[in-house]
Amino acid sequence: MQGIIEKVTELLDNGTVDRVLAWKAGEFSYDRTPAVFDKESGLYGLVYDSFCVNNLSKYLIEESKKDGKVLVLMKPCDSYGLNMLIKEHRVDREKIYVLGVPCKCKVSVDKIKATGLTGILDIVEEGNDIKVTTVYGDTTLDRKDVLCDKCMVCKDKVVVVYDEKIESDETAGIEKLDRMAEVEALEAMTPDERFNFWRSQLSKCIRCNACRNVCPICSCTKCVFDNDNTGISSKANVDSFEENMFHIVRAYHVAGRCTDCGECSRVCPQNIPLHLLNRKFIKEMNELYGTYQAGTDAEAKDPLTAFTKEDAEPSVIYNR
Amino acid sequence: MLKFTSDQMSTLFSAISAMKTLYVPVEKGGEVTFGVWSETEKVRLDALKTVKSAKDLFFPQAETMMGFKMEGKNIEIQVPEEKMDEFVVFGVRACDAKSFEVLDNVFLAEPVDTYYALRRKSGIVICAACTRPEESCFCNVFGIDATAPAGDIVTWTVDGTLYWEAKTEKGEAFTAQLSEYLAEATAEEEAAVAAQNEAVKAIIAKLPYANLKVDGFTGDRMMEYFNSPKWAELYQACLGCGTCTFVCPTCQCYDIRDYDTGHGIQRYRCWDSCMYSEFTKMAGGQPRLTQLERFRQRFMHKLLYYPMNNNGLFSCVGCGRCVNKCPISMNIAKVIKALGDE
Amino acid sequence: MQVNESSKEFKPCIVAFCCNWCSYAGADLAGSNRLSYPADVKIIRVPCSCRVNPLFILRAFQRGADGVILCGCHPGDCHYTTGNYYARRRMTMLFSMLDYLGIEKERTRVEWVSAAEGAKFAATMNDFISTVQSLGENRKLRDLRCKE
Amino acid sequence: MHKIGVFVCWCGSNIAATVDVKAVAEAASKEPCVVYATDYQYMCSESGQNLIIDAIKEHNLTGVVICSCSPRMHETTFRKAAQKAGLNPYMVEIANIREQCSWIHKDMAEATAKAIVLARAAIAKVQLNKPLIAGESEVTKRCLVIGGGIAGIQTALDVAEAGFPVDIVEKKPTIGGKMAQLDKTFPTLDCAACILTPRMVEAGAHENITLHTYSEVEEVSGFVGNFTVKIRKKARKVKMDLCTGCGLCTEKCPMKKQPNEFNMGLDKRGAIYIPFAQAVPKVPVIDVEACLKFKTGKCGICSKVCTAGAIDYEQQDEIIEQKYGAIVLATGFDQIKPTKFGELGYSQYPDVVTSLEYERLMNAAGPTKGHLLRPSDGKPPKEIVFVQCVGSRGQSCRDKSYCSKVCCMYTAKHAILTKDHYPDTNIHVFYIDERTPGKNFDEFYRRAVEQYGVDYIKGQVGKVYEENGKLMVQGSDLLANEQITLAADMVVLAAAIEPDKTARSLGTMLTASMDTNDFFTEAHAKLRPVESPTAGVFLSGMCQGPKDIPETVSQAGAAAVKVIGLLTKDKLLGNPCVAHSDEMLCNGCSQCARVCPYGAITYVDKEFRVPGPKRVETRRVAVVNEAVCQGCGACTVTCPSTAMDLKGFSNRQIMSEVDAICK
Repeated sequence: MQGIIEKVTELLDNGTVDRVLAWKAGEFSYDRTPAVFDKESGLYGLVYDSFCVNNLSKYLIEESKKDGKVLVLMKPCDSYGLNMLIKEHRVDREKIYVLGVPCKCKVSVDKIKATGLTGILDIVEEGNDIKVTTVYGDTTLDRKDVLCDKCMVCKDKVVVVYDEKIESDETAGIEKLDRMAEVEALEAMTPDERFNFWRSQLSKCIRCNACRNVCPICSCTKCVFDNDNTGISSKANVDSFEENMFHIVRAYHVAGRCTDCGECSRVCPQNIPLHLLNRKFIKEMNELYGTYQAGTDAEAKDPLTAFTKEDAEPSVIYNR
Repeated sequence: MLKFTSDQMSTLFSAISAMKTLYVPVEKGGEVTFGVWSETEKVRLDALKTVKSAKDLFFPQAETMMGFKMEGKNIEIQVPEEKMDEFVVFGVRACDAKSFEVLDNVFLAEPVDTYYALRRKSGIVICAACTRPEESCFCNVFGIDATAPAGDIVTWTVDGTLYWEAKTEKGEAFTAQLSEYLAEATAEEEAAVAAQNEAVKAIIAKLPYANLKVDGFTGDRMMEYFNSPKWAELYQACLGCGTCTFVCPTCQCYDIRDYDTGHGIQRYRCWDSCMYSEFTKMAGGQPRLTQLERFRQRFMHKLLYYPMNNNGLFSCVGCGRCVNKCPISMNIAKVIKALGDE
Repeated sequence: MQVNESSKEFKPCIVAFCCNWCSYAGADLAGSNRLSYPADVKIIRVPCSCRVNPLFILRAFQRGADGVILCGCHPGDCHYTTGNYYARRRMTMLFSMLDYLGIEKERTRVEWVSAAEGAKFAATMNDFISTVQSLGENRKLRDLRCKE
Repeated sequence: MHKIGVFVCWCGSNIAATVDVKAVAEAASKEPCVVYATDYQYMCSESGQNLIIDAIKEHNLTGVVICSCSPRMHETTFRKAAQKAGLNPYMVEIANIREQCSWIHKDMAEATAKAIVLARAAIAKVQLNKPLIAGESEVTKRCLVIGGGIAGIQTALDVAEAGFPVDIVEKKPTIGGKMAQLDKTFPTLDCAACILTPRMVEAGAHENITLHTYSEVEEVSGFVGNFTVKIRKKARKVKMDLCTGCGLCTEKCPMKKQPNEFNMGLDKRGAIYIPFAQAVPKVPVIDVEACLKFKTGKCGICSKVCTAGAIDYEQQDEIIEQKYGAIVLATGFDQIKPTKFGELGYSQYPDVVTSLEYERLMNAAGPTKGHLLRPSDGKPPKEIVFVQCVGSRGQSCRDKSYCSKVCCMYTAKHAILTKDHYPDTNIHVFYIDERTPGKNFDEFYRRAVEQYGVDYIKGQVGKVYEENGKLMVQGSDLLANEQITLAADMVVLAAAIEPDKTARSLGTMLTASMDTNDFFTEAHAKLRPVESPTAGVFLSGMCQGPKDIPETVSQAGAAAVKVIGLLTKDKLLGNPCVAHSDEMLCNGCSQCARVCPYGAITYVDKEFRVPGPKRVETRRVAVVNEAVCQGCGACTVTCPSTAMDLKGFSNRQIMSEVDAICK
């Protein structure tokens, strides 16, 4: 954290950058809001800790349209999203200074609350201990038990696009889970079980669009669901079909482009496991068209804009 | 004050649902929502807040207003019936109960929104006093007593016993129908309820937002707030999603849309969000073109425009849902603090 | 799969997207050769299989289709050289997702039918119809508002 | 509000016997926007067409639906009729109630019901049709041929003979290509130079042909009929117009230590050199990497000896820009250097050579003046082992998966020529399969075996190593089912051929698609074998796939015919059913361009008004070149925002058909 502040200060002071896109501490010890700092505002409130979970890459679409250069703190998993934005010409790379920051996995306040804790007044992190003070008493939790779900299946700890990076050897000390295990569990179900599972999940959708708006890949100038000329626009799920439709189409539109950053599931107010839709596509494409990780670089053709003559036939699905 | 004589809530629920449709907080797909009670539903009275508020039952996220049946070149207009069976919603918290007042001011004022009015008339609200408030709660800021909700009937749970008090005529009448399950509480029991209420209030006083100040939001300062430079900073990270709006018990904006069914048109209304770029889009475009304006609108409405039109009643009940759910952790409490600092 | 007795009367609604150059011509050839298949199939002509947006397929199910089939030139024979290669991946992914959501995967199909394969076209349609018939009505992926 | 007319054809009894045409017309007349519906015996007949024309005029129809046979039969007929009546031809839709209804169904009620649904779908679609006008573009009557080998030369000559100007761009200092390096050609054994050089001279002298040798294509823009190409003419340091080609400078050059590319590095050339005696143009070029003048500033002998004053050390690269209507790719091939096949000892032993090197060793103008002398000690080899399929038809990463096609035949040629000149030489050939389909090919191969006694061994070589001054070739004899080791004086590897390295960058510039091996793909494998999918780009020779000289020449001629066919047109009429991008919705993400087989999509930065303090922002948006787009629609599905749509088959049009069918 101190190293980051020093580096950011240096780059602001020597004029390399004009603004800094980072996280700002909030009212509680766990709420972190993406924010832009500059020389005038100073770095007051800038924080980088276990609760800085938001993927900042999408903000660069607007930030890089502004005059001057913006420094962005870039976590490893978010850097994939930035690469996709570069690949799809959605950001102006020249106006961005990427400072890679290390990540030892983020802590989920929802998981802390899920242990039954409420009325949280303070959370202090000491090594592997998460010390929580609440109006109802104090508790210490093991950090490993309250990590964000997406961090439990972390792709890796490498910032894939950066101008400079700050390194750290610290790790969460966890054994990574199999990223596809949840998808496989669903695949193992009968179609009716799967149908019921997804109905129970997707019927919760309130069409708040948080998943879409937070997604660094869903960056359309105008979404098909907002565009009345597409014939499929809608603002609410009036029929259960629309719940399916919205999420199928969203997953399909980001298929081959989704970096699996997990923000969609994190922001869902109804905790719908939306990442399982995206991951299904990732798994299927990896298996049928070769392993591919969107955002690893800013050039590679994604699986849906490429083909080989020997590709599997669609019957691979309906004959399964 | 009455008390429920059994310790089995299902006894009460099955009694109510034998008479009317009963909505209680139930867990569906891992989240708690107001759903129709049945023996098989997982009831979650312990949940402090449902994701969507009880507003959904009176002002549903989507409802059909009318239809046009088309056959060849003929069009036939179909108007829905203005009839509804009575229903009961159990477990409404003080904040949500207060939100009905906010909504009533909008929908029951002339011209009356008949769809809403019908549901309000048909619904019996049974509140549940809070026992375990959390850090995002700040209903007290708006003068709401979490232990004394404003419903047709109010209930308190102390040591596993449910205490019951009818607050309106509708509540009295419904209580009478359940008399066989209810008995008069003793003075000691009433004292225990009062003691728990005091304890809960003491907890609320310790919560981080307990001391938010809203007195400064008065109509005479409207332009000052409108022009505040703070908005630019506050809105910065806003994603423009509708989470805050859709979990909010007092948000009441809707859009009216037509759906072509292939056999005609279904005209329905659905919640809309002032945070959306397409909000109130007209032939000439949107009135608020930037996210800053849209963001400002939401809070100006809750803290100034609405109170100015409704005798100072704020259009926020401090339920804290937006505090919990905003993807970027921006919320009305932060706005109040930031603007109040001036 | 067991064929339900009542399904014999069930008249499914089937949409077939056919590319202009091969499969639509194949369907015409089936007609010229008087090779019959049930009237439940209605063909929509598209320039190429790669023109078929998954949105169209979802739309068909929404509106009450019981089965959707996409026919295009054989891989390697696309009039536009590469269109069906893209279509192949796109449809594989769409079908995979529908299956993942628990929707009967047999309701969707892709077949490559050349302009010379009138018989194959008719046989394909007959086979697909009987598959859909045995599945019965599409209930999982339709919009009830569109039901008359 | 549309006014739609519906015309139901009986097609005699073809439709009317199974479909109740009156009922179809009656049902159609009740559909929204339909103001006129009728039926008629033969809509395609003159009186049927007149019926349509009159109805359009009388009822002011804005859209027409014909329920008839397949649109593949009479769509054009009905469009023309509509046009006669003053209606845009693209405001016509056909409901196919013959091939796809009356002919396949027997039950009248069922067929009629289906015909009504098909009519409804067409009525729904036509309401969303927009008048379309086919765009026109001019054709620049000039052709560019990239590559000056036999393929390029042949195409250029054929096009030039038809009266169109042609430019040949060749990266080497002379035209001639690989064929110029060959000794004799199979199966006739006529001398390559004897048949090639006259064509080179002809190309050099043709009034319609301009040669740009020692030049490369730098940039291509535009589209069919209207390409603009920038060509870099590299500095030869010799003035073309002054040089007489006397060659004195090349003789006097003191830096004669440079590997001679033309002879596969088997001998040396000077820093100023003419690749070979019959080069066209016969003008030397200075290799600045090797030249003493450029390295040290001293020397300048060539300049001193040149009486014509043609040497110009100051000469710089020149970029010329030219417009073309058609571009022919004739970039040819290279033979791989089999260095990855360590077991065959190519990098290790000088007497292990490639077949192209062997070709030079046999050639009278080669490093050994046509005497077969092995590179290591200049002695004539007595035992020669030929190894076929080196790097061809393999599965591993060092192999090409394809058959290089010419190796079987040229190996037989090498064997015959060697035996002809040196009958006492023993020749062994390791082969996987002998592939000799072609006129007189198998006879030729059999001559090698039967007449010349060449020892053909079915099997592969596992190892080549040196022992007692001999190259020991260890291989398997599959027919005898044994491992054998032969002692050889020379080993000749029939190394795989691959497309020229410059092909890939050209492919990118031209958006001409390539296969995984970097061969250019043809627009249709059977029906359009000499055209690239990118309109206006044609393929000639090896750049499309392995082939021998006669095949190359025929393809070159075919490409020329296609070019001539294009250049004789004054204007190109486009297909109006093309993609179109709505710039207000476009994200500029480039996904659409990635799937476009024609390179029809480009991007421009455009300023848009936006709310907020900046008022304008620059966004990258897609632009479809309507002259290039063929209307497949691949881009429309890739576009997540539906900014990209296809005219005539728009998203809304197709969805309206879906809706009508699923009603």
